[in-house]
Amino acid sequence: MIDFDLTEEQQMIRDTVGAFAREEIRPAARPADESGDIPAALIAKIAELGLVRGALPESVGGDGAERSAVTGAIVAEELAYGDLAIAIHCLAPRLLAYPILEMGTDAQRARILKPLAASGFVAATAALMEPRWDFGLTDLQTSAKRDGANWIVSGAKCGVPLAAESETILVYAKSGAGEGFTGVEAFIVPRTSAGVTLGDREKSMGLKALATYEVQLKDVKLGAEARVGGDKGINYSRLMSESRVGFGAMAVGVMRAAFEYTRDYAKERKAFGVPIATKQAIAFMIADMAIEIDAARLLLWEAAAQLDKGADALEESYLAKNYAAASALRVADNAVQALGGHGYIREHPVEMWFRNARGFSALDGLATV
Amino acid sequence: MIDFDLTEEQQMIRDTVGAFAREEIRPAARPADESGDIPAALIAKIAELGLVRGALPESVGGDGAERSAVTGAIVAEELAYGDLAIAIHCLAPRLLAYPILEMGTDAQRARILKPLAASGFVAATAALMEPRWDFGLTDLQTSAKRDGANWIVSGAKCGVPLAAESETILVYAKSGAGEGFTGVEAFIVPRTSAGVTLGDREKSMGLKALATYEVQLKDVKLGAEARVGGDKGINYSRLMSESRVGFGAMAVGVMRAAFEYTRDYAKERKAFGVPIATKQAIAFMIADMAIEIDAARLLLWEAAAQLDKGADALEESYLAKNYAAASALRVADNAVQALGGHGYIREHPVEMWFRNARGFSALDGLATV
Amino acid sequence: MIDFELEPQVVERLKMYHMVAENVMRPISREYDEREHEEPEQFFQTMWQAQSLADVAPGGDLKGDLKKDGANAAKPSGPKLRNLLTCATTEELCWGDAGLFLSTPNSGLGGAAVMAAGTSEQKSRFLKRFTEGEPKWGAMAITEAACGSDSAAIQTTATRDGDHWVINGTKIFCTGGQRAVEKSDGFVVVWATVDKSAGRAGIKSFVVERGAPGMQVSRVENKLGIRASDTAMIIFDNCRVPLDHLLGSAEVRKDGGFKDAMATFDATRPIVAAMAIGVGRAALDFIREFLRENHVPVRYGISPRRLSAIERDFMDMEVQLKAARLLTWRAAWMLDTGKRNNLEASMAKAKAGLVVTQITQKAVEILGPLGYSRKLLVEKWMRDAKINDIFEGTQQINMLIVARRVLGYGNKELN
Amino acid sequence: MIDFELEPQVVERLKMYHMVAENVMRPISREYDEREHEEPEQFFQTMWQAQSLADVAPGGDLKGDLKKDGANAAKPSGPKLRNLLTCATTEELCWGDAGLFLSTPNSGLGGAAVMAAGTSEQKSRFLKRFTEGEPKWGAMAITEAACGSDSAAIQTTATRDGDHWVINGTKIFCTGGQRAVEKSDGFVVVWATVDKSAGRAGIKSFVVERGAPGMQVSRVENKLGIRASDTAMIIFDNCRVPLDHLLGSAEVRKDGGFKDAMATFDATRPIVAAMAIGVGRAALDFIREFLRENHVPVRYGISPRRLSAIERDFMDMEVQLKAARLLTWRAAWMLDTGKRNNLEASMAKAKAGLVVTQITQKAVEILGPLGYSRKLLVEKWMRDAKINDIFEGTQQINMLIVARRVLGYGNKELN
Repeated sequence: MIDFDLTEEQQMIRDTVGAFAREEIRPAARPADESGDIPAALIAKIAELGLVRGALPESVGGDGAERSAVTGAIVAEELAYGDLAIAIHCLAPRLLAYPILEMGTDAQRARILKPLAASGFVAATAALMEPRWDFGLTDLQTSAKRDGANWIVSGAKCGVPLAAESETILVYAKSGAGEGFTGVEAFIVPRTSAGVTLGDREKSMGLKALATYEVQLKDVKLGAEARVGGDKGINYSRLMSESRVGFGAMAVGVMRAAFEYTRDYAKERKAFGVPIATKQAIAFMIADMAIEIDAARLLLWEAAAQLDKGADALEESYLAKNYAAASALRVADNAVQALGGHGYIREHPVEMWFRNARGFSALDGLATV
Repeated sequence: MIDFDLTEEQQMIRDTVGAFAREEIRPAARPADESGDIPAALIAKIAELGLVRGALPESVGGDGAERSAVTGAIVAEELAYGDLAIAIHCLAPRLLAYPILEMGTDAQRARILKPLAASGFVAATAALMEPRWDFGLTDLQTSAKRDGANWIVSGAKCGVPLAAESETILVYAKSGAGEGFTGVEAFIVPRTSAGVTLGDREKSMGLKALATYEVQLKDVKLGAEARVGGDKGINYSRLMSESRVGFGAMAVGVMRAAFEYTRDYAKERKAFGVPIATKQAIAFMIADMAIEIDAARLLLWEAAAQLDKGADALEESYLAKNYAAASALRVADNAVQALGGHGYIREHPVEMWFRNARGFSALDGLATV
Repeated sequence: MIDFELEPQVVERLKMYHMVAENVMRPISREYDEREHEEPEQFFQTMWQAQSLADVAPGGDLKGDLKKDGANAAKPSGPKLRNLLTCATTEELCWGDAGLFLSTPNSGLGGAAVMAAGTSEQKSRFLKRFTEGEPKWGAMAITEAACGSDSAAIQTTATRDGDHWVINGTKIFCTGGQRAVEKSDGFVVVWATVDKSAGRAGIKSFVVERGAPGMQVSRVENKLGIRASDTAMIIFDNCRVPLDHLLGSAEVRKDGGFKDAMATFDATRPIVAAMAIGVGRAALDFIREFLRENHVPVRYGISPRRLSAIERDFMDMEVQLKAARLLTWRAAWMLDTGKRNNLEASMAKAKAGLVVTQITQKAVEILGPLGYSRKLLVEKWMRDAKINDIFEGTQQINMLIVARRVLGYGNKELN
Repeated sequence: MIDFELEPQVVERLKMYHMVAENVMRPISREYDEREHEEPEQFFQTMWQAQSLADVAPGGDLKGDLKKDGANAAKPSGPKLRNLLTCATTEELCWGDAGLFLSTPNSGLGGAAVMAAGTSEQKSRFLKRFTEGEPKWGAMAITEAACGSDSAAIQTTATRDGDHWVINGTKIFCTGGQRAVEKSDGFVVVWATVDKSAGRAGIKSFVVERGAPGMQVSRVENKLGIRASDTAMIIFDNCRVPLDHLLGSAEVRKDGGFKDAMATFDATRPIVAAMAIGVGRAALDFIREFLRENHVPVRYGISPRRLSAIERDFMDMEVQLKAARLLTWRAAWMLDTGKRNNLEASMAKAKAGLVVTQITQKAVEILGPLGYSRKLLVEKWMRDAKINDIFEGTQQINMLIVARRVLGYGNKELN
């Protein structure tokens, strides 16, 4: 039955996280972007929202709340509405937790999820991207070879958030033949494993507050228990769809931030004696932002609803994420344009949203639902 | 030495042809589009301008004027500014004349150009396109095989203007191996040759006044004298560059027609008590048209100037023509949009320009300079 | 709970509409594009007899209201999703042929106006005819030569003379106008002002039936596309209609008249958006099949930097159409669930009108010389699509409405 | 006769500029993007000493004027193509680094204003300094907090007090302002009104030199890009300058003052467009080379329906840049040949600002994770490029000017 309304619970979550994003995260965004550091106190405060622990089973100390991709998309949008770097940082533990929650063995769930359910922020992450211009989810070059009962994982990863402070990194690697999304496994890799080397913290155009790293894996020896899902392995395609929906939803959050700021600025700012918002060139820009935000969100929610029904949603999530990425750049670019010279200086946040927005098409695997 | 000015002679030609296009061709455009016929009297009148005969040598009865791609681009733009279908029709004989003028043997020049230099309109044409969705100039499938001293040409052509009334059709065919623009020859084919079959007149979205045909060639036997340029053959790449510049220049003419009509309409037409041209949404559309017209024209003139210096101008003409084709569609589409409901009815010419403009990216080989 | 999937029963029902589109409309699609101004009688009869199909009129399932007939399209998902269902069925039929869809004999926009502004007595009096007898059409006459997008600037007047209203003025771009008042016992709903000094509030709508004295169809337009549909200019020269042909109340109130009239746009814009989407999907489906036959892969999930130009174009066409559909369904759903959808209706119309114009133009381009030929219907879809960016409020008008709503401006501040 | 090819001598000379861009600017490009607000002293000295390079100031070759020195850049193609040559050299240097280009010690926009509005006595008096001694900068102060694109709304006042003008007001976004009046013996040309009641006609420009009492640089902006260039806020609090620091005539005439001031835009907009093109070409050249190394073909002449997405993107980037350059050169050439270029200058600025923003954004996208990294300069070029769509008249302002000119409207009818 067609329904465009969120459940009451989802509305409550949206309002709570949204208010927190506006009041707590947004004010910290610029300082964090300039300094490259997110205040530990803020991270701890966000952790209290239980965004990671929430969906973990009570058996491991979680809240046992039902996990929903739609709800996940809402949370991702609201946090990114506050700040993208802080949103990715605080949700990073999900990159390890959710694949194991969904596809791990009981033993893996018990072993890995328990610490993540602890109170306070517990860093964890996953390594997916590889440092190539044409990197794609369907052509991983990091390899996993069987060595008796064990695995040998080798390759180079990049854009791994929080790698330096995470005990455990979930590493995606190609284990076998197969086209597209087949033949890929996820491995639970202790950061201190022999053969794992972290590069210096990466420097990017945007996301400056988010600590990401290159991770080199040289003949990393792992036991059978490291393979997520044991002999069953993982449904890589579905995990990537969840990733796209999460990251795409964050793009919507950034768009919304840029839209609201531009709308309010354009009503205040006067040129030739009238608010610039009364000029069609600016007004239509703002109308376009509003339309693109709703369009991207609906596309992502459609993919999320598919995931919640158990489908892979490969096509839906791919199209929706790419759409959101392109729209976010256009919206942020127009936000800078609408503010003119004021959009170009760091006194206003729009230039930061512009730099962050460009990341959505360049990056992958930084979020999930 | 950088110069953005036309020569005095070019300015004179532009003004003469432009005035003729405005006063004689434009009024005939709509009736011709509706009926599918161009009045013979008009064609004869245009022929008097000597646009074909002009560049032919005096030895064959031409005016022996210097041929210039820039001048050719100017003429193409001005005629198309009047009407695209009529412009292509009246310049079609160049499709046969110019390749032979430029690359033919003395014998071929004498034989073919003489009749074309006669007074009045003498139909002639060339067959380049082939009826495939992904047809490209670099992958002709019409073949030319040696048969002793003769040639056997076979294949299917489409979009051949005036084929039914032309004595001679210049047929492009792949004779040998070779990538890209190599291995292609042009053959002088009498329409009545055995194996040449014309299909019914083609029906297209636009260019309704232009008679084009599919032409089937089944083992058409041709003597050595039919091969343009004799043993030297042709410089196919250069001929195609000339073709792109000519067709691209026609796109500029269509853009200019749409721009001027929209500009004048928008200053007349009132909504909410003021001319719609005073609204930024419409005004910026019109400004964009003006910019795209100049941008496309300058790109085409650059390619034309390269041709006049003897270069192939492959890259320049390819980029310029594709740019002009895309711009023409956008400009014509916006013209319909700016006129609103009035743009959608055939009482105004913009819907015709919209249909014609879409042809620039779909079609090839209909013009030359 | 978020769910954008139609129920199985609805999907089943849509298949029926799709069959009609494919087997009844497509076979004559080219014919009535070429034979402009001719009447597809056979088609009219077929659609008229298929009652439940004729239900698909802008404004929704009128017979459902009139006959209190539970067995109507909207039933499966409850009558309250009628507008959404109308959008879905409209998309299917316009996938077949948008021009023929607009010429389908039913109460049309005229019916929508009666539904929006008429009393229940007027609804049954004026709409009953669409449930019986020969095919009939209902049309709406708003636009005038001097007012395109500016509906408030209407010059046509209605002055009371005893027990009649006397209407004077000329209306243009009246969709189905000739069929409504010359070729059938239908009617046209005419917008006219009863009090110029009152501005918008003075604008009322009047039902003018076939044969009303002083009404004359003075011309039918030749068009770029949707040629099977007639677009009429109608002259009202001291045209007299009974008093009770004024829809709703004759009283001139600030919040009355024009507001009702405008309210019909909130219902019709999603439907026009759905029309656009139907045309766009026709092109998209054709290209999808064409690429498959020509072994051009469409590889979802790979690096965007590894796509071919056509592959990326196709994906962009696909997602843009999806986006437009979701915006459209949302606007219709809001109406169905009693939410104000003025903003969302204009969002849907603006997006759908624009992207479908682009999708159909791209489809022609992808097919090269084949796309430009009238041998295929793709070029026709490009011509048909363009109207959706123009009528029921141009792209610019809808963007203006969206901008006003998100900026909190009235038409004084932003125009 | 149509000819868009530079002469061999000019091409040779441009190679020199290119060497400077490649060997002097590129090596420190990232460093002074990261070390915002720090001074590349070595670079200043190099550029200052290379007289002929320092010539590249918006407004053209000032020394050429002052020293009547025939041996200047413009010589080969005759001094009358000076603006065109300035565009060509500007493109080369901005290919190196737009931020460093803007921080090059020279008379800059301030010099351009003196050239446009000053008497010949003022030209030599104020500009001589740029031919001798330590590096100096000239800047222009127009924008105020309350007037962005709207130069006519200037609030800063200049009132005569005996043999001085007393200036009061605050200017923002003054490029090179700090270096001009705090870090060197340069000057800033300040726009102020001597008679508010006279509107535009009352606006005059004043040369304010380092150390003028009452002038203070109150802040230097942190920016998205062009970080090597300082963007200052300058407060004028009863700032006193001698009477002969008013450029041109003090008389308030309808056709005077503001017109002169605006006229400088006709000279500077093509140069800003050329800046944009330099940045865009940096990205284009990088991608061309990158694709070659990665064996991604760029096949000119094949069916557009056979292109890869990246191949088509690259070709589009290339042709858009070419189009912007031709429009820019034309605008400069018109100025050089004594033609009014107000329309063409805005066309060039609008086109170049927009396409270079898009080209650099696309370049980052093509490179994926590499493009987003600060290991490469591409992301910097995307940040630098954006300013070109904003300063010297935003995209919107320039489109407005183009629209007015082609529609024959003044700023009353179209605004």
